[in-house]
This record gives sequence, structure tokens and C-alpha cells, in this order.
Amino acid sequence: NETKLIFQHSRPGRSANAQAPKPVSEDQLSAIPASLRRKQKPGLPEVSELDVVRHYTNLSSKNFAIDKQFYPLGSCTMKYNPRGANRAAMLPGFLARHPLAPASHSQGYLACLYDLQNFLKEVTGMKGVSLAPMAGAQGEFAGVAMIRAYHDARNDDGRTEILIPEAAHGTNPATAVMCGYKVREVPVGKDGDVDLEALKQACGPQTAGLMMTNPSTCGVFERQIEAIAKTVHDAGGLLYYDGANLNAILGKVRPGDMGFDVIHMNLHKTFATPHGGGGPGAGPVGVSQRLLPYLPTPMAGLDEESGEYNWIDTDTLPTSIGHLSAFMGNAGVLLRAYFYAMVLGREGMIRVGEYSTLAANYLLKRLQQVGYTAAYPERRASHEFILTLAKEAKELNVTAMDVAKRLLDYNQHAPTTYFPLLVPECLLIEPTETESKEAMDDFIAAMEAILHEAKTDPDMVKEAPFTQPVRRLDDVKAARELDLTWSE
Amino acid sequence: NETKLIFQHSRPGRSANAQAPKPVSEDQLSAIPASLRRKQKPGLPEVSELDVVRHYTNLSSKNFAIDKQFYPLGSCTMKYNPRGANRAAMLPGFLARHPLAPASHSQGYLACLYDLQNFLKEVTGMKGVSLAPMAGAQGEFAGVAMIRAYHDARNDDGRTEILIPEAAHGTNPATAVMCGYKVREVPVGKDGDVDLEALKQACGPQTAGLMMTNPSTCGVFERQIEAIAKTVHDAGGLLYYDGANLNAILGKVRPGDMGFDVIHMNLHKTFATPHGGGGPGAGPVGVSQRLLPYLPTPMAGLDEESGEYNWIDTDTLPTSIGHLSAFMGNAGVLLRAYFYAMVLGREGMIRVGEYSTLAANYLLKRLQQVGYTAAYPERRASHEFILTLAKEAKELNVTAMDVAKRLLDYNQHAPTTYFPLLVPECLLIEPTETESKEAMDDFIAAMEAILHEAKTDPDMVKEAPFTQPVRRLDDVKAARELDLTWSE
Amino acid sequence: MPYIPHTPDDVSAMLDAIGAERIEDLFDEIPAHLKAGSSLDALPEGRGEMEVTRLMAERAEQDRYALSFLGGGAYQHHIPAAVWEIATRGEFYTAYTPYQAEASQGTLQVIYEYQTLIARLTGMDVANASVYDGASGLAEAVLMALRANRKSKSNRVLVPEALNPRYRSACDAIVRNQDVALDTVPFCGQAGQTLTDSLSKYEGEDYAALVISQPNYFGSLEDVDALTNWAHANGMLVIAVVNPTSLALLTPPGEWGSEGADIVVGEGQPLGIPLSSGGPYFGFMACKQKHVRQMPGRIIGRTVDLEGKQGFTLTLQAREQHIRRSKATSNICTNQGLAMTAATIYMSLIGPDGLASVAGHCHANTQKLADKLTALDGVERAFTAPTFHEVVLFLPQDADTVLAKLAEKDILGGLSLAKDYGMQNAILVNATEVHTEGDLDLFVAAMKEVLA
Amino acid sequence: MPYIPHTPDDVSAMLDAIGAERIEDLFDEIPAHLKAGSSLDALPEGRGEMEVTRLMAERAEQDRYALSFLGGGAYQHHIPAAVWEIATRGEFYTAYTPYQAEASQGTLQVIYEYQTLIARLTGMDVANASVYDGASGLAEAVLMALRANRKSKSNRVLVPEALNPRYRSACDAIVRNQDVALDTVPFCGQAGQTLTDSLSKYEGEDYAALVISQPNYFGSLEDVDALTNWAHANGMLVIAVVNPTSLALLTPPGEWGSEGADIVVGEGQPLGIPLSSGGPYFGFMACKQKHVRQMPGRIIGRTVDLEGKQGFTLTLQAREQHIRRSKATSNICTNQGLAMTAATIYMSLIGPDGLASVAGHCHANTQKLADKLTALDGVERAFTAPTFHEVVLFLPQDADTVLAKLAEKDILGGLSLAKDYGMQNAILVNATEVHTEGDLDLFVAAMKEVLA
Repeated sequence: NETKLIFQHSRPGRSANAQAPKPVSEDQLSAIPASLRRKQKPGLPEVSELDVVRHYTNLSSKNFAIDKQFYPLGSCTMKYNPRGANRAAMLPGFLARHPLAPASHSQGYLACLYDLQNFLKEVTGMKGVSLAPMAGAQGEFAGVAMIRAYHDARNDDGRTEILIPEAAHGTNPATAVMCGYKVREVPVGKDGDVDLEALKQACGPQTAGLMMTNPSTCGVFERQIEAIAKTVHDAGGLLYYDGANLNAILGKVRPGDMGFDVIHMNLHKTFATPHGGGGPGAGPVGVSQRLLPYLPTPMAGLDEESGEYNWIDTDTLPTSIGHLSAFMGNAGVLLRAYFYAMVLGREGMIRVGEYSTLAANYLLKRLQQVGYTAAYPERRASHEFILTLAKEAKELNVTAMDVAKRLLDYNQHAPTTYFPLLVPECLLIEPTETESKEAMDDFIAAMEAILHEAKTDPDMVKEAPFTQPVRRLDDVKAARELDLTWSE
Repeated sequence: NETKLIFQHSRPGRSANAQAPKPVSEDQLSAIPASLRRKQKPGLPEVSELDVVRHYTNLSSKNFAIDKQFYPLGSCTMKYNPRGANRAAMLPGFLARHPLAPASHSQGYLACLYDLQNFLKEVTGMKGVSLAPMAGAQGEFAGVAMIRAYHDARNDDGRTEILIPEAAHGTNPATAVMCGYKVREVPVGKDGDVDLEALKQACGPQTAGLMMTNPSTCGVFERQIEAIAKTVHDAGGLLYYDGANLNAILGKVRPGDMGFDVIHMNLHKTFATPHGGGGPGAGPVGVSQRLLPYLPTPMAGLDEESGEYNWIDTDTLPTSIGHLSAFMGNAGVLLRAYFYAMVLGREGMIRVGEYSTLAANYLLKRLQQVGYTAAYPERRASHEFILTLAKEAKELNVTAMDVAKRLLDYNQHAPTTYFPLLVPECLLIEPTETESKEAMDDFIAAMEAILHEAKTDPDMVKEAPFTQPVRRLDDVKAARELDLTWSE
Repeated sequence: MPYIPHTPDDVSAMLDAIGAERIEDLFDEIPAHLKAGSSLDALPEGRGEMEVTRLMAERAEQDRYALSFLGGGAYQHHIPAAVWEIATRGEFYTAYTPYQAEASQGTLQVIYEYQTLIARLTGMDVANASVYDGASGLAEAVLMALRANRKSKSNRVLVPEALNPRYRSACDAIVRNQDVALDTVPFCGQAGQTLTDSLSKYEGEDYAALVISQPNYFGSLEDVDALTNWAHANGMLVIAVVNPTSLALLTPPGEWGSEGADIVVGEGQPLGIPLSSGGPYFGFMACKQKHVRQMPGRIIGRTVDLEGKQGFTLTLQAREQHIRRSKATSNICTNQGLAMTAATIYMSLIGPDGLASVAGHCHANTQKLADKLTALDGVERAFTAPTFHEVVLFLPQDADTVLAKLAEKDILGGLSLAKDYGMQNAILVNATEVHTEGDLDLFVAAMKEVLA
Repeated sequence: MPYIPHTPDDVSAMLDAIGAERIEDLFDEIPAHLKAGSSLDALPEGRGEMEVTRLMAERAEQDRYALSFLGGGAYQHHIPAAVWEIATRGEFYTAYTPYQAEASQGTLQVIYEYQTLIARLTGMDVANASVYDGASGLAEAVLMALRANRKSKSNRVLVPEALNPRYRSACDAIVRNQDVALDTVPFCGQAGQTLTDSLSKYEGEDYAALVISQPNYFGSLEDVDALTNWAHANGMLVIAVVNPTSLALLTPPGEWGSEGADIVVGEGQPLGIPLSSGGPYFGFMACKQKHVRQMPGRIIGRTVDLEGKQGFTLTLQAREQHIRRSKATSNICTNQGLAMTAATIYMSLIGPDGLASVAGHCHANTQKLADKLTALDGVERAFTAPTFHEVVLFLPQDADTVLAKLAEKDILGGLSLAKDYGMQNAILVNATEVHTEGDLDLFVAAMKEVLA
């Protein structure tokens, strides 16, 4: 059933008028020159409160979500988002606090930030943490900007390149460019590890740093991490850790101990804050000793003497790369992550890596048993793993995308498709530690059924989905005949 | 897709253990004699927090609701339930208040109740209001119990009968019996009004009172109300007003002015509090002067001198019929109604009756135009009206129930079916004032389409619904092979 | 027009379709002199959501959190955030009684699960979809027992004095209209329990039922096996009134004595419902299978659809007022659906071990509180019986006075037993899993100051 | 194990399937000496939801409501209850970026509606699905302008001194890594406006764009038509930075001057997002159709499915990092979906007249507040330009000192301009529709006391 657009419910003069104050008189607006006044009303819809509630309630039902379905989207860590975290972050005292309220009126909020900074330092093994970046990609930006600031401070200005393994998330090269660097890609071997020889050749005086994810986007732990770190450090470069896959190793091994100089974390992945249909996230950064002076501001500080919390800002940390947003990051996300960290505590943090890895290895093994092909069959899965459907694509003409779409008909969200690019026809699958064995078994049963369909009734798979609000969409038309805003 | 029962997700040892405190030691329970201790764990499900959130989120999607569909359930006043009322009633200060907290710690809550009592007095034209009854039926009970207390106080003990028009809600006769009365039904004429002659004959020294709804369940205003009141009063009986249909006349005519001695209101209808899948409601009662001494307790009072609010309870009102619940009624519902009344205000109250009546008359006229038969074609509709499908049942073998079920396939909730019992094959339809003309037009289009189907493809109607989570259910099996609790 | 969508154009179009000129014409069947009896001037002018929310927030603030040890039938517990975030989803919040089963399988399945949960918690065969609250539930149970006990011709029921006095009074207010009498069984002044000794005088008399409250109002645990067996031996049904949290630890009524209780009712509030000034709560009600047709209220059954698929539907409607009218088991119609939905989610989240842990902490905390308070001069336990999570203490001074002084310190230190039992110096105190050691110590320190 | 469902049986079964003995075996590819670098002792023991909620409630309480007149880029507004009750429904809250369009039509349609709303509010052709916030949005706009202005070879952009200094600083922190320079156009010290006079010295120079802030940081309204025409005449694009509430009253950027602004960004917070210590908010971004391929961030398009039915999908992905990698328009990936969803609901609820009314009250209340404060001895308006809902006042004393004294009275009386502009005695104050006459009077009385 096609849902009308909210604009199609609009009728001139209709309104949800419990929500707006009564109009002011033109007289009260006389201080605004007529030349600056809008001539026509903005085209917001004119609808009743019931119209709005019903419209968006119905629209919401057209989404898959963790609260409704198993959602094994690889590299996205779609774990359960505790409802208690939402309630805590939405407490009136937190919601009403203005970002520029003085420290005297911010002690409760600052205490939460200060604690969270310390928790994140400890679980990552870094020396300092700033919570300011508003998403993973902004955390990456902050990280590479700090690398740049470090080299600049040393007047080491011939370093123009960032090295990136070819399997990396697209944000890595895009970030390097945003920080003014050139990107050099490093190949990945057949076992999913970086080609160390190629890396050695790529390193040199032009190397500002290396960005990598570990476990990598191949779903395996990079076993040569120490050699890689040594190679880059020997060349005078720094090591950046993309925390997208931190969930896999939380409590087991720490980026700081692996030799990374700077990392970002995705709190909306590892710390269970909601994904919200595409954000908000939060991308705190952690650094080793030598990058401490460059952390983005503001950060929460504590005056040990008075016991009062304060803001560490550019006036006290003038070497900082500065503010990356108008205020101090996605506060509400940080509060949710703080709740989660407090509930899990020390033991809980350690369990995250263990059980997410257990789940992924179980799921991988069982999917192999029902007939799927692992991209790296000789390797342990981390918290995620890759299947390749190259064989099915060739022999049955059924692609990874077809399987993904057919899964929707089985009420299972699809895994990540066609990433990383180096594995043909791939599905990147991440179950997380919060899904029960039964939920995974249902997914396995669906995957088994689809493989059977692919062999016996391939059109059922190739034309899927059949049960969703729409069938497959014409993406070419969408891009060619751009229709980005609605008009009557 | 069949949804498992929550018990089917249960696995021994699984739990949502962020929610429970750590177990206490047996030692700490030693004061409880072993003979009183439970031998086996109660069979609550053992499930994770995600299991629970996902299960009940998915279950919720199997409901029609005002927030999703037009819901013209006659006599139920399914109007928009303001979200702002929910937020206000769920403020931490209100949620945390213990019902037996002293008045010193209850001034805010008491102020809301006191104001609400006064608002309800004014809109109904009664002399006193108690908010204590927890639902419409309990309000009816309180009302009839007050009638009984009144006669008892006068030692007028030959009054053993309550008169009730045959179109009345089932709660009316059931309530009369719960109050120890016999019920005598009074016939209703072809125009929907009470048969006044029959009423006169039924009245006598045995008459304790008359219970009636006005507008009646026939969807029309009882035009002889003054004559009825005089007849009953002359016989020494009292008049009870069933407020189920108060929405129709809010602000236009008041039960107190019509001569009623006691009324109840359904706040979950007229005052837009949520229906919650079957409650909670609230059924405040209002009375004329002579029933003031009998109002159920507690009520909110105001000490004019100190400006402090207090509780009026049986110690200060010993003639009261007493408490009908452990505490003081459905407080959270009352707060939502208070919010609603405050937003509407004086003018808003008057509009309720006007626009709900406008909507019903529009819908009736248009449904007649597309071919349906009104039960009372010569009458104005009140806020609701009745269609009779007797002709369709006879000629096409398509019943009111068939049309109701088919409406679900058109994403429209069905009207009330087969009530009142005196109209054959009836649909009782109430659009309320909060539904837009477009929503009504969609319903009209669906009804028109169904009538067409009934004539051209009756099985489509008779076998409906086709699009819901289940097809028509075997109610006979449900009653014969009782399965009321689940077992493995 | 708040919550009314119609524009002047809509109104014109609708009036045109009707063939009326003005809205007022639609009221032409109402005698003119009855109309406009008031211009409703006692009502204020309408205000926006912003203003009303601010006013109510200020009022909520006035009654804001005091440290409370009040119980007496409503208890503070941790409520998981998920409970009300899900229960207030529009699909539950704005649906009505599931008359159209096919479009209400969500609500219907929730009720079926709820019935199962209550039956399992109480050890009974079946449960209904809830009644208003515990006290009115007791009234329904009494009326039900009169119908169900075919051996008895009596309209009398035995009720313990140690029953929550608010239950007693609400029950009486309801059942006395049908000339049903509640006769009182006194409690033992030393033990704070209802002893079978005190029942002997009723032996041989015709009573339809005996009410047993576990724990009783004083928090004391009754010897439910002996009481149940006595009642059954004397031809009475047993109506159990229980605290649902306690049932994680205590023998469920279905296992009391040799045959178990016949009807069970109780206040559902401890199962995830906020204190909220006393409501909306919900009463739960369960019984033996053989009495199910005498049970009032909605009951949901599992059945199949015409394709054989599992589905849920309202059943046994022939007991209900909308079908049976004056012959119905009760006049109840709307019950407490949303609160019951929340309780179902709560019970699923808390689980059997979690509920036992909650009950254990309640008990242990109350014991600890009683120990700390009785360490003060002149404060002592009033009774010797074991207790669940509430206890009566004697103070060395007038209870009402002491409580008022504590309230001035924003501590609600318990309920006075002066008015209900004439025990001028006695208070009923409660602690649950929400109280920390610090909370208890604050109370004790304040009490010490007040008594000094 | 909080949030982990596995029982010992589950773990055994999974390990058996894997063929491993212990979970630890699954980490055997990690060099042993790297493991267990810490036992994480800096973290506390895990606590239940009840305890953590209580702790956070106490902390939230510490920062509780003071009467605030702070603005500076984040504003108090009434937020209808429906906004967040719907936005936090699990279907919106726990979905991710709509990669699987068929299973994400809810989110996708919301974004398409949002894009339409922003385009209409700003008077532009197209909008994206949001960026992080207004300040980082300005950085994206600057980088976009450099790409989009094909006539200019410059990496320089003109930025008014009267721009929110936090926008200036965040923008600079981001763009300076690509050697982009922001040159400052001073404001007129009397008017508090950016005058075209002060631009004349840049004529003939190569700048990619001119940033225009309406209103500017001082709340002053700029002569946007003149500034826009000047920029276009000098080969620059115009980047508008606007307050969305103000656009209900003020000329939308799409109509500035004879051609309109080219790119529009702003802070979306006023559209239904709580202050919440600065986030999550969202930045909105709109542009002319011809620049759409230079716009960063997600963009949703309307299309049809294979049966010809309307549907929505991510489009123009070839601009984005997950496809274009180092050639992408930005590294942005996750944006502020949930906040944008809330804003979409807010804009639908408030409607065009409602937003105008909100804006009108903001303006009128701020005027009233300024009048009341300037009635005090020594307090006066700093500038002559007309203002929207924020205004700079000169105090007769040091601003920081006065504000600190007001804060002691729980009144947050504005923002000091001392640090950012060297105006030691100047404060920036704001009032909105949430402030009552009583609120204003409380502030004025407190100010009077402090100045006395």
C-alpha cells in the first residue's frame, strides 16, 4: 500500500494548532524591515496532529529494524540498543541543558563525560580520549588531522601520503583527502592479511601514516600487526586505527597495545547507541602520548583539588586541532554510551569481544555446512565474516544481491553486500553478541532455503523481494531523472 | 506470519539480567519458613531483553489503532489521543507519587483533580463530581448505588426496579443487577425514541430509576427527554445518564439541564484518553443536588482559607457510597483528561459536539448516496448513526459482519456490529471530530467498493479478510475447546 | 481548533453534502430551551500544549520525589525502560478492546500470554484479562464465589481483619448492594496473623468463602495451608489475595493446603506499573478451571482460523454484559488493558529468577530496615509472625505525629495504623529493591531525630 | 550477562559446531603477548539498569533547569510530545542507513519529505539528508563552493566577522587541512551589520564564495540582497548560513538578491531538537539544482519499482565515499538521521503558520526583553540594526562578572562577547516563545539587583 506524502495530506488552513502559539500582530514585527520579509509562506504541510501521528507511525512500519528483525549488516554492529539508555539520556535535566551553560550548571553532565573518557581510554589502551567527533568519519578526520598536526609541529612537511589497505572502508581514503593527503592503496593477500612486502615498498619519507581496521574488513584479525606497525613507524609515519570493528576485540586486545597512535571508536556500533536510520553516531578519538597535544576540543577535565569538573578547550590546549562542531559533539549519544558502559562494566566489556566472535564463528561454520563458501576458509572469523557467491553467480546466475533481496522475504535483514570490493559477490555478515542462537538458526534456515531455491527456482531469488512495500527499485531512473523534492 | 509465544523463546538460564538485582543469599531469606516457600520457579519465560523488545514490538504491529487507521467504532469515540497528554501524565513527579502520600506532598496532583472536577461539573451541568470510578461501568455502578443510597436514606424501600430502554448498552442492565435491582426493559419506537406510553405504564412505586443514554445508542437525540424525566420523577424514580455518547452534545446541551440526577462520563471516550487495547478508562460521576451526599470518595477539596487542597473522604462525607477501589481511581487517566480539557478550554469543548455531529451527518449522507440504508433515515444523526444491511443480507447473503471484515482489507477499522440489538444487521458508525474529511472519504470509497463487490463477487466479501495476520477465526472451537493458557 | 482538522472549506463541503446551512441546524431536534444552559464560563480559555505542559510540570514538581517507605498495597519497584516505551506505542495505546480479532491479534496474543503468566505465577488453571484493581477484584471474587459455591446457600463471606482495610471497604461498598455480608475474623494480637483457632466458632455455619490474604496487611505471612484446609473442610471456597512479587518466593495459592485456593485476586501494580497516585493499576484474577464460567471479565482463547492457522479471540462472551446483559457475571467492560500489557512485558523481562531476586531484596531490605529502626530506643516490632516486605513497628510516641514530622523532612516514613486499627503508636513500613543502604540510614537518622 | 542471551548450553552447542573447546580458542590468531594488555580495572563493576538510571538521574538533576536566556546557535523551543514519541519508535530508532531500499521505505520517504521541507523553507531546489551540525555544515559548504565555482581558481572564501565565532572556528579547523583560507570581513561597529562598503576592497580579487549569515551572531539582520548581488557581481558563490525558525518570517536565501544564494546551510536544532548539551543536532544543507552533484552527504530520490509503483532510494551515490573513495565529495557517512526524522515530524506539526507564529513570538519576546533591560540604568543596545530573536546589550559593568552573579541566582543571562570580540561589557541575549512575561521580569529584576 503506497503511502501518500505528508504534503498530499495538506489542506490550506488546516493545522495542528495545539502546537503553535497564537499569531503575533504585524505590529509586533514592525522592527523587521519589509524588504527582509518573506513574501510567501514556506510550503510546509498544513495538516492536523492526527494526520502527522498517523502518517509517521505508518511510515515507520515500512522499516526493518533491530527491534523487529535480525539485522546482520556487516561492519555496522547492529546490536541491541538498550531502552534504558534512551530513558537516561532523555531525562529532563539532560535535555534542558544549554551547551554553553557555565560549568557551575554542568557538573552532572561533565561527570558523565569525564568517566566515559576514562572508560574509553582503558578499553582501547590509549593515553587520552576526546569525545568531540560527531560520527565515525569525523573521528577519522580528527585522527588524520592530528597526524598532520604532529608532522607539522615537527616541520616534517614532506609527508604527503596516507597508506590504506585496499579492503578499507571508503571513509578512509575520503578522509585522507579531506585532510590534504594523497592516498596510496596497499594490496591485501589471499589470506586477508595485508601484503607486508608491498607495504614495505610503499613506505618512505613521503609517508604520513597508515590507516587500517583490525580485525580488517575481510573479517579476520591482521596477524602481522606488529610488523606493520614497525614498518610504518620506522618510516616515520603514524598508525591510525579505524574502530569500526572494535566490537570484535573489546576486552581481548587493545589498539594501544598493538602500536596504534590514534584511533576512533564508533559508539553507535561498539557501545550500542542507536543507528537512528543513519545516525547520529559518535566517533570519539583516542591517542598515544605523542598526539595528546592535538586532541580536538572540548574535553571534560577534573580539578582534583576542588573536585569540580571543567572544560578543556583551546585556551588551555592551544595545540589542539580545535572544534569540529559548534558545540561539543553528540552529547545525547555520549550519554547513551555511558549508560551502556556502566551497565556492562569491566566484565561486560570483555564479554563483548568474546561472544560477538563466538556468534560469528558459529554462524560461519553453519553456513558453510549448508553449502555456502567462505572467502577466507582457513581463517578464524572475527565478529564478522565474508561469504563469496562467485560460484553461484557463475553457475546459477544468482548474485549476492539476489540472495540479499530474497532474505527480506524471509523477514531477515540482508548482510552488507559487495563490500569489501576485493571479494567477488560477497556478503559481509555480522551477527553481534546480542542475538540468540535461535535467531541465528532462523537466519541459517533462510539461507539454506534460498540456496535451494537458487538451484530449483532461481527466478524466485532473482526477482525477490515479493513481500516488501515495494519490489526492486529503478536506481538508474532515480539517478538519471533526479526527483529529490516533491512538487504538486 | 505466525508469531511465536513469548514462552517459545524461553531457554533455561537465559535472562534480561540488566533488569534484576543480583540474587540474595538463602541466608537473607531465612526468616521465611520453608513451609511457605515456593517449591518450583514460576513459569515466567527466560528470555533476553532483545527477545522481549522484538517480540512485543512485532506483536504491536498486528493491531489496528487510531494512530494507524480510521477507527469508526460506534459508541466508542475513537478520537485522537493527544501525545502531549501522555507526556504530561508520565512526568516523573506524577509517576513517583504514592497514593497514600500525605496532602502536604500532593498539592500539585490535588490541584489538577480539583480543577478537573470543576470542569466536568460545568460541562455536564451537575452539582458535584467524583473522579473515583475506574471505568464507565464502574461509574454506572456508582451512579445506581447512589440512587439506591438515596432511596434507602428516605426509607423508600419498595423501589426494586430499574427501567432501561431496550437499545441500552449491556452494562446498564448488568449494573442494575449488581446494585441489587431488577431490570425492566422499555421498548423503543421506530423513530429511535423511547416508547413514552410504554414507559408511563412501566413506571410505578417500584421504580427506583431509569438508565438511559442520550443521544441514544440508536444514534439519535431522544426528543422526549423532558417528558421522560417528568414521568420518572413523578413516579418517584431518579434519572441516570449513561455518558457513553456525551461526545455528541458536549457544549450544546447538558445532562443536568435535561433533568438527569446522576451521570457518568467516559474520559477514554469524550476526553480523549487512550483506549489502551481495552482500558484503562475512567468513569467520573456527576450528580444533582440531592445526590451530593452519596458521591464516591475520595474527592479533591479546597480549603479556601489556606488555599490548600485536601482529600474529601468518608470521614468527612460519611453518607458516601464509599471507595470503589483501593486508592483513588485511575489517576494517570485523569491527568490525561485534565491536559485535554486545558488544551480545549471553553471554546474547544463546545466544538467537540459540533464537529463530531457534523462529521457523522456528513458520513451518513454520503453512505446513503452510495447505496446504504440508514436505520433512522428521517432523523438527524448525532455523533454516530446506524446503517442496516438487512436488505443486503436477504438479497445478497452478505451480512453486516461480512462488510465489517472486508473493511479490514481496505485498511479501515470496522464499525460496531450488531449493536444495538433491535436493528437487524446493523453497523454503528462514529467518525469523531478528529478525523479529516479525506479520512472519511476514504472510508466512503471503501464502503462503496464493498457494496459493489457484494453485488458482483460476494465471496470476496463473505470470505474476507484476506490481508490480516489471520483469516476469520473459529470462535466455536475457541469456546468449546477452551485453550486459555499456554503449555508446552 | 485543537485536534479538529476541518477548514472552513471542509465545513462548507460537508454542510453542502448534508444539505444544511449551519452546523447549528444539525441540532434542531434538541428542544431549544434546553440548549446553551451555560456558556461554560467556569472553563478557562484553551491553551497550547506548551503552556499546559509547563503548568502540569510545575504541579508535578510540587509533589516531587520524597524518600518513601509507604506500602500498604502500592509498592516502589524498578521499572525497566522497555516496559512503557513499548506499552505506549500507538498500536497498543490507541487500539480498543479487540472486537475485530483479525485486526487485533497483537492485543489478543498479549492477553493470552498474560493469562498464562498469571496462571503460572498463582499456580491456578486460568486467568482473565484483568479487572480494575486488587480491591475491586476482591469484590468480583466474592460475588463469583457466591455463584460458584453451589453447596452454599449463604450470601456471607468470611474476611480477615488483617486484610488491607482499603480492600475490605471497597469490597463492602460494592457487594453490600446485593446484600452480601462480610464477616470479620480477628487477627492474633501477638502474632499479627489470622489463626485457625479464631475460626473455630464459624464451624458448621454456612459461608460461601473464606478470604485469605498472603501476606496480610501487616506484612505477616499467614499459615495458608491450615486456613485453606479449614475452609474447604467447612464447605467454603478459598479466595486468595496475594502480592504478585511475593509469589516468586512463596507457595502459590494453587498449592495452598491439599486442594489449593479456588479463586485468586491481587493488585498487579508491583509488576511494572508506576505508583502514579494509585492508578491506572490492574487487578489480576485467576481460578480453577471448573469455575471459569463464573469468572467475570474478558477472557481470550487460542483457536484456529479457517486455514487452520493459530489465532486468538475473545471467548466465553456469553458470561459478559454485552451479550448476557442483566444475567452477566459482572458489568465490567473496559478493564485495564494497557497496564496489563505493561505487566506482561515486565514479567517477560524480569523472568522467574529476576522476580525471585526482586522479592528477595524486598524482604531482605525490609528486615534490615526493621533491624535498624528497632535498634532505636522504644521502637519495636509489633508482631512475631514472619513477614514478607512490610512490617509493623511500635513507636514510643503517637504515630501520626511522628509521621508528620518525618514528612517535614521529606521522608514518608510509613503508614499509621491509628485510624484503621486503633493502634495509635503503630506504623507499617516497607522497603523494596529500590532502597539503598544509604536510603535506609537516612530514614533511621531522621527517625532518631524525630523521636529524640 | 547483560544484553547477551547465551546460556551455557548455547555456548557449548556453538563451540561444538565450530569445533573449538573454549571461546578463547577463537582468538588464537592474535599474538598472545598482545592480549590481555589490561584487565580493565579502571572500569567499575557492571551495575543494573536500576542503579545506573538512578546515578544518571542524580547527575541530570544537578544540571537541572535554570532560567536561561542563552542562544548563540542553540535555542529553547516548545517540542511537541509527538515528535520524540514517534522518532524513538524502534522502527526509526534501531534501523540503519537505508542500504536495502525495499526494507527501508519508511526512513527513505521521511528523508525525501525532509529534503522537500528544507528546500521549501530555504527557497532552494534541492537538499541533502543532513550533515552533522550547522558549523561542520558550513565547512562542507565551503569545500563544496570551491568545487562548484568553476570560474574561480581560488582556495579562499570571504567570511563575515559577525558570523557565529564557533562556526568560524570549526569551519577553519576542518578546511585548513586542505589549505583553504577564510578571510574576514569586519562588521560595522555601530550597526552590528556586515556592510557592502567594507567589501569594496575585495572587488576584483578571486574568492570562491562569500558567506552571509542571516541573522548574524549578534542577532542583526543583514542586507542580504545587497550582499548577494555584490558577491555574484564579483564572481563568487553565496553561502547562506540561516536560522530555520527565522525563515518563516524572513526572505528565504533562494530569493536573496537577483539570483538567490547558491548554497544554504544552518543548524537544524530549532526544529524540534532538545538543547541536550549541544547534540545530537543536525545541519541542513540545500543548493541550486546545478550544484547538486557537488553536494556531500546522502541524497534520496523518488523512483519506481519494477511494477511501476512509487518508491524511494539512495541516489547520486557516485558522489559518496563508499563508492568514490578518495574522489568523494566528503568523507561523511553516518549523518544525523534520527534528529532529521524528528525535525521532519516537527515541521509537519508546526506548519507554515505555526512556524511563523513561533518566529514572531521569539522576535517579539526578545524585543520586549531588550526594552525591559535597557530601561535599567546603564544598559543599552549595542547596535542599531534590526534583529531577529537575539540582541547585544552593553552593560555598565564587566559582562563575565555580571553573568557569573546571575548564574548564582540560577539565571543564565546571556553570552559574554568579551572573549570572542573583545567587547568586555557586552552580552548576547535571546528569548523565544517559551519565555513568559514572568520569566522576563525575573531576569530583569535579577539584573537590576546584580547591577545595583
